[in-house]
This record gives sequence, structure tokens and C-alpha cells, in this order.
Amino acid sequence: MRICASAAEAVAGIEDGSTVLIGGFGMAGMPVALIDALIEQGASDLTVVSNNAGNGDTGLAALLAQGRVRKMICSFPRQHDSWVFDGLYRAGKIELELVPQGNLAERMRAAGAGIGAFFTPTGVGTPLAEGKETREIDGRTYVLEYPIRGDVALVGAHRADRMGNLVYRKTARNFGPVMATAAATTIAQVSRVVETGDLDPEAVVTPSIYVDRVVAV
Amino acid sequence: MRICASAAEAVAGIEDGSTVLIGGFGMAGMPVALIDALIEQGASDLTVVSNNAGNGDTGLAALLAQGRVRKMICSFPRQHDSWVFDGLYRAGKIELELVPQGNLAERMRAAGAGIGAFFTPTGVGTPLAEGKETREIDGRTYVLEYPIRGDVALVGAHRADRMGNLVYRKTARNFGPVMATAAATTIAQVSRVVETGDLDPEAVVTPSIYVDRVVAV
Amino acid sequence: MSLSKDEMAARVAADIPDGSFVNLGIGQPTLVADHLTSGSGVVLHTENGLLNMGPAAVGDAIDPDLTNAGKQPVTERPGSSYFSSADSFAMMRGGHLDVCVLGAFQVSASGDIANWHTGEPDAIPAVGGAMDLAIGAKRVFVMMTLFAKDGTPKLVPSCSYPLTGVGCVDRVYTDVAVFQVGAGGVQVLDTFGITFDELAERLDVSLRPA
Amino acid sequence: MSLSKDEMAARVAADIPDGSFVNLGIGQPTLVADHLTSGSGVVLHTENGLLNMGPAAVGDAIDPDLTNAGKQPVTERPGSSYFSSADSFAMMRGGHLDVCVLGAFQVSASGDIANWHTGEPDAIPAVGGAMDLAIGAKRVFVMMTLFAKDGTPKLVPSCSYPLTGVGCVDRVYTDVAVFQVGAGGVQVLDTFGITFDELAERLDVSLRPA
Repeated sequence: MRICASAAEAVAGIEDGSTVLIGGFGMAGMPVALIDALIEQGASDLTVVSNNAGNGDTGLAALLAQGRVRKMICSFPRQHDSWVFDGLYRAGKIELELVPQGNLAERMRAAGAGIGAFFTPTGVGTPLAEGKETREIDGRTYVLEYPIRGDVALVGAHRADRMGNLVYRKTARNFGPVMATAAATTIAQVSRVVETGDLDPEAVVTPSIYVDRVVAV
Repeated sequence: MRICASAAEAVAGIEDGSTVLIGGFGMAGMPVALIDALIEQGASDLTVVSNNAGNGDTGLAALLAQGRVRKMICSFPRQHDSWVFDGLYRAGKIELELVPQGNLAERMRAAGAGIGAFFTPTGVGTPLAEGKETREIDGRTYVLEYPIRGDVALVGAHRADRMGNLVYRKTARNFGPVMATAAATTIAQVSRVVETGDLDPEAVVTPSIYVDRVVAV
Repeated sequence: MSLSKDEMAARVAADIPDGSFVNLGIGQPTLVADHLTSGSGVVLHTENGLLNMGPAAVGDAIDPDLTNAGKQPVTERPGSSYFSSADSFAMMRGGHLDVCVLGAFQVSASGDIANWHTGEPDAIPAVGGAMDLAIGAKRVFVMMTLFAKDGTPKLVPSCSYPLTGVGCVDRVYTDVAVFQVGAGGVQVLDTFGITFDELAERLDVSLRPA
Repeated sequence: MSLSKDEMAARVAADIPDGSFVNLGIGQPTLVADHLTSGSGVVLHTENGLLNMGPAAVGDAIDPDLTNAGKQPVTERPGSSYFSSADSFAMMRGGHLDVCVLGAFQVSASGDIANWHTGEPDAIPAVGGAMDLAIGAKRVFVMMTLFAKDGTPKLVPSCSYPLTGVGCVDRVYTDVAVFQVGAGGVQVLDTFGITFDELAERLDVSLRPA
């Protein structure tokens, strides 16, 4: 675990072609400073996994606008201010894998938890399960889904201690904790780094083992 | 959610033949008052799911000694003070399903999370996976495991509020949170019930939706 | 007289048992919250990670870190809890919510729902938590007008729009009638300004009276 | 001179990189903690739900709600975190621990481990977290005497005891030698009071020198 002096230092080394998990639900929990640093950093041909596909012209939308994302894996790209994604998608310039939100979370949970695949009831009988293996278990039909692993996770949290333990704030928690478990390298932006021992061990949401780099912004 | 006046009231209605999930790792988190009340209550022919199979002559061991448990599902029945289980097992008076501890937790997690089955790497190639479906995924072999659902969960927590939100204390947390999600009826014993609003919403471990009855002991 | 959106929301709210754990989908179903009495003990869930959500936030109470699934600022009530998206969808998928109220483009007689995609080729597809909600809650209520603007019914023998979930809807609350749907077929539970026979004539599904 | 248990533990500790997240199995592996320097930054995990476990608790520090996987009272260090068994085993199974140290009855040349059941018909079988630990950590170290009391080797061509995990052990630390095992066969990394040739004679597996 390393406390970084800048967002640029935190995102250093992200390679072209990486799968990048980006936290946030709309703007809540979105690690904007890390995304801005990733734009500066220059990695391209990325696969981005995030619940939405960017808002307005900043953050994830700006990364998309620069043509740096080959594929989006998300549940809800269509928002009132998602014109950047919409344009790229309609122009055939970005690939989209649409995943029901719960399957998106559970597939990352599986990656983090060492589960090889799981049978979920979500999506059964819908176009999003087409071509996938299904099975009836105890009278209910399930579809088999596989893990989504990240090379990198960019997570927006509230506080970190110097070991990398994280706590979040209200509904900005959303995808941060599961993404932190699912990536080879997890990078967190927080509003403040506190001393080790200052977070209540009963209330830590992301244990330090999941966090590789932290930057306060 | 009901705050019960006594452990007897809390365990009322548990039926013969029920599957009962019982929290605790050794004595830490063991809901002793609820188990004692279950002994009084009289339900028999039970399947009990718990990490261990009772210590000494009290609590779960006393329930076993009364011949009320048809089957134990656990990971570690053999302890230095597990003579009650040992005797029943050697006499062929109790059925044992031995499950690796992580699969035990994950199978209850699947029950609570609506997952129909999952591929786990734990136990592959060992006697505990014999006869089970296996599959190679991305070069690794996994075994398919199914959910364990409880009719009732008996959980030992630290504090509840009047809505049923729970927090735990240190490693006494162990199986409580996952069992609370996996049973049709979850009954928690706590050391104190506090007013609604007195627990930090960021630090609640078991949200109120999972809790049906609470008793302070 | 047919019901206004607000009256529909009140009708849905009246059918939610006290003490239920409820998720209200984005759009019209959000109105249901306004008709739940404070004494009902109904606890609202929002899938972005909060149980016991309060009403919309206004003024100084607006906090960008506290929104509902529609990304609108909301408040928390005493006794709330926050959790991750993985835990939130485990809660939904695991069948712990008592009731979920969803909007829909179409519902079939057997309880299939289509509410995420019109099927138009140039539409940007977006599903969010709709499929998880549709299959997760113990009871799924749909709230919609019974007829599209061009007069075609939205309660249909079989959905023509892409499905959200199969056989998962229990009740359909519309401006002119309330229906029970599912494996047992369609039963008319209530009508507003329309007769059973008129309904039977305008819909392409077999109806049973209440 | 062959190593004492304490010397074996010190030898294992010396091979654990600074800053590692480590699980020490119950029994002998617990001794390794005594040889990790405070400056090493090694963080200990206990599968009953604690990261950054401290040393054994004594006197007033004993708390029945704070134990290790062996159910012995322990302490927490600053920067620790508590989590449920489901989360703890997700952490293990997901490959997040850098090193796990286990005891064993037998280890095979290809890295299979048997450490949960002697196979005796009247034994009460008990597995606990052994199978999860064996397959979960990035590197699995085994700590055991090389020979049973009757002189039979415990590093074997193929385990005769029921397996805990297949092909998962990286290193075997014994009183007389340290071995690298796995798909590449067995390499002798270190010896204590025994020669390579003596080892090769007493073991039924092919050995490569370091």
C-alpha cells in the first residue's frame, strides 16, 4: 500500500488494453480526480466497467470523448446527460456489453471472491441472457454468469487510514467496495487520509488488503 | 420485526423438522440464550447448521444431547470439548454433512443472495467434493455447490436498534451476518436494544430487513 | 372516472401492507412514497445502497453523496443503513423485499414484464436494476396507464417489447383498472370509470371478475 | 543440526516478504508470528474475521469475543478490520492473501496437501478452513517434520491420506530441509544437519539441488 502525493502518481503505470473498473453511481462515488489523471496519463484501448457511461463532458465522459475506451461494460449508459457515450455508440465507435446492475455487481463480487461462475435468476428469458447457459434448479430457471476482473479499480471513498482501510459516505459507497476486491490493483481517491487506528475496525468497509494506492484529493 | 420480552418468546413456533442456522465460532457469537430457549421449546428432528458441533455440555451440545438434532451441517465438529457430538456420531445417532468452512459460508450467502448454485475451487479433488459436478473454467477446476437455506437463524449480535438493525462485536461477528440473510426467520439475541437512530447507518452490519425478532439477554 | 397518476399512486400505496420493505422504481412509482402514511412502518429501499430512505432532499439537505436510484437527492430516516451495490442487489435477488413497484411498457397476462427497451434499433439500451427488481421482490406491482397514447393496450397476451422478467408480476395498477396477473390468468380486481365488459372488449386477454 | 520447531518457524518467517498479508494455520504455524519483526509490516489474517491480528491476549486483555481460528484469545492491532465469515472466506478464496502457512500430514511432490483427516475409520472428520486456505493464498507454505515418528517420510510421491487440496503447496519447511514443490518437481533449497544424498536416499521422490 502506498499513499500517493498526487492523482498522477496514483494512476501511473496503467497499461493500454487494461480493464478498468470505475466506481460511482451517477456522480456519487465517482473518482473524478483519478479519471482526470488517467486522461492525462494516456492509457488507451481500455475496457471500462462502470454502472453508467459518463455524465456531461467531464470525468468518464471526457475519457470516452478522447476515444480511449474500446468497450464499456455497464448497466445504464442512457442518461439525460450521456451525450458523449450516445454519440460514440450510434457511430459504432464503442462496444457495449449491457449487464443488469445486480449481475454486474455479482460478477465483480465473484471475481473478488474466487467464484468461477454462478447461476443467477436475473435476466432469464430476456435478450440479455440470450445464448447463455441456463439451468433449472429447484423449479426455478437460472442463467450462468462469469466473473468480471479488473486490471485496475478506481474507487472514490471517504476516508482511508495509512494502511489503506477505507470507509465510504452514504450512497457514494455503491460499487466501490466490490470493485476494490475485483481488481489486481485498486486505487482509491479519498477526501482525507487519517492515522492508522483512527478508523473504527468494526466500521471499516474495505479492509486494507484490497487497497494498493491511496491519494487524498 | 418484534422485540421479544424473553428468549422463550423469541423462539416460539420453531417447528419439528426445521433447519436451524446457529451462529458462532466456538463460543464467540454463539446465541446461548436462544439455544437454551430452543431446548425448552421442544422442537425436534432438527437439521442444525453451525461451524462447530457444540462445546462441553451446554448450549448446542445440550441440544444434541437431548437427541433433538437429526443432522449436523458443519465444518469442524471435532474440538477438545465436543464429546457430546463425538458420542452421538460414533453411535450412529446423528448424521454429519461436513462442509469446508468457506463453502459453508458461501452456500448460506448464496441462499440469502438468490444465487442458485456456484462454482467454487474449494474442495476440488478431495473427498468432500466426491460425486459433485465439476467444471474447468479458465484453466482451473471448480466444484458446483448449492445454497443452504434455514427455516430459522439464531444469531448472537452485540446491539440491535428497535427496527432490528444489528451490529456485532469483534470476531463474534463471524457467521451471524450471513446466517441472518439465509433464513426465513432470523432471531437475534443481543446484549442491549438501543433506540432507533442510535446506530451509525454507515456501521450497521445486518440491515433490519434481515431480522424478524430480537431479544436482549 | 379514471384515476390520475396521484390517485394511482394512492391506490398502490393502499395495497402495501404496513411494515413492508419496499422498492419504488424510478419515474411514476416514486409517487407512491407520498401516499405511505408515517405510521405504516413501510421501509423504503433504494438499490444504490440504502435501506429506510426518506423523502426527497431540498435546500441545505441536498447532499451529492445521498441519492436515490434516479440520482435525485434524498434523505435518510432514523434506523437506516448503507451498503454496497453487491450487498444491495443480493438483498433484492434474495427475495427479501416484500413489494417492488415498477413502471412498464407492457405486461403480459402471465406476468411477464417489458420495461427497459422499446426495441427500436437506434435506442441506446439501458437496463439498470430493472431485471433484478422484476425477479427479486416477493410481490411485483406494476403501475402504468392501461392504454398507450394510440389506444393500444399495454396489458397483452404476450409482450412484443424485449422482456425484463418472465412471470414475475403480481398486480397491475392502471388508470382504469387493477388486475391480478400470473399463472392463474387475469382477474379484474377494481375498475375506475369503465365496466368489466368494456375492459373485456378493449383488451386481447381473457378476464375474470373479482 | 536439525531445526527445532522455533527455528523452523524463524526460517519460515524469514521467507515472508515485508508487507505481506499472511494467514498462519492453527498449531505449529502460529509460532511463525513470534519471528515476524514489528518493522516487517506483515499483516496477519484470521479466518474467523479479522485482519491485522495482534499477539495472544493475556490477563485483562482476554476478551471472549476476540479469538483466532484456534479459538485462543488474541488482540487487535491499530488499523485492523472485522468482517463476517462470508467476507473472510471470500478474501481467502479470491487469492488476496500473499502467504498462508499450514501444517500437514503429507505433501506430495506435485504440491498436493493432506492435513485434515488421517483416514482412520473411527476418526471424527473435521476440516474447518483448511481446504479454503490450501487453495486460496497466492503462496502456500507447509511447516512439518519431514519424517513421522516411525520414520516414514511425509514428503511423498502421492498422498495416501485424504487430500486437502491439489497442487497448491509451494514450499515445504521441515526440521531437516526446505523444499520447493509443484509442477516442476521437488527442489531442495536448504538442508539442516543432513546431506542432499542422505535426503535423496530417505525420500521416495526425485530431488533437484538448489
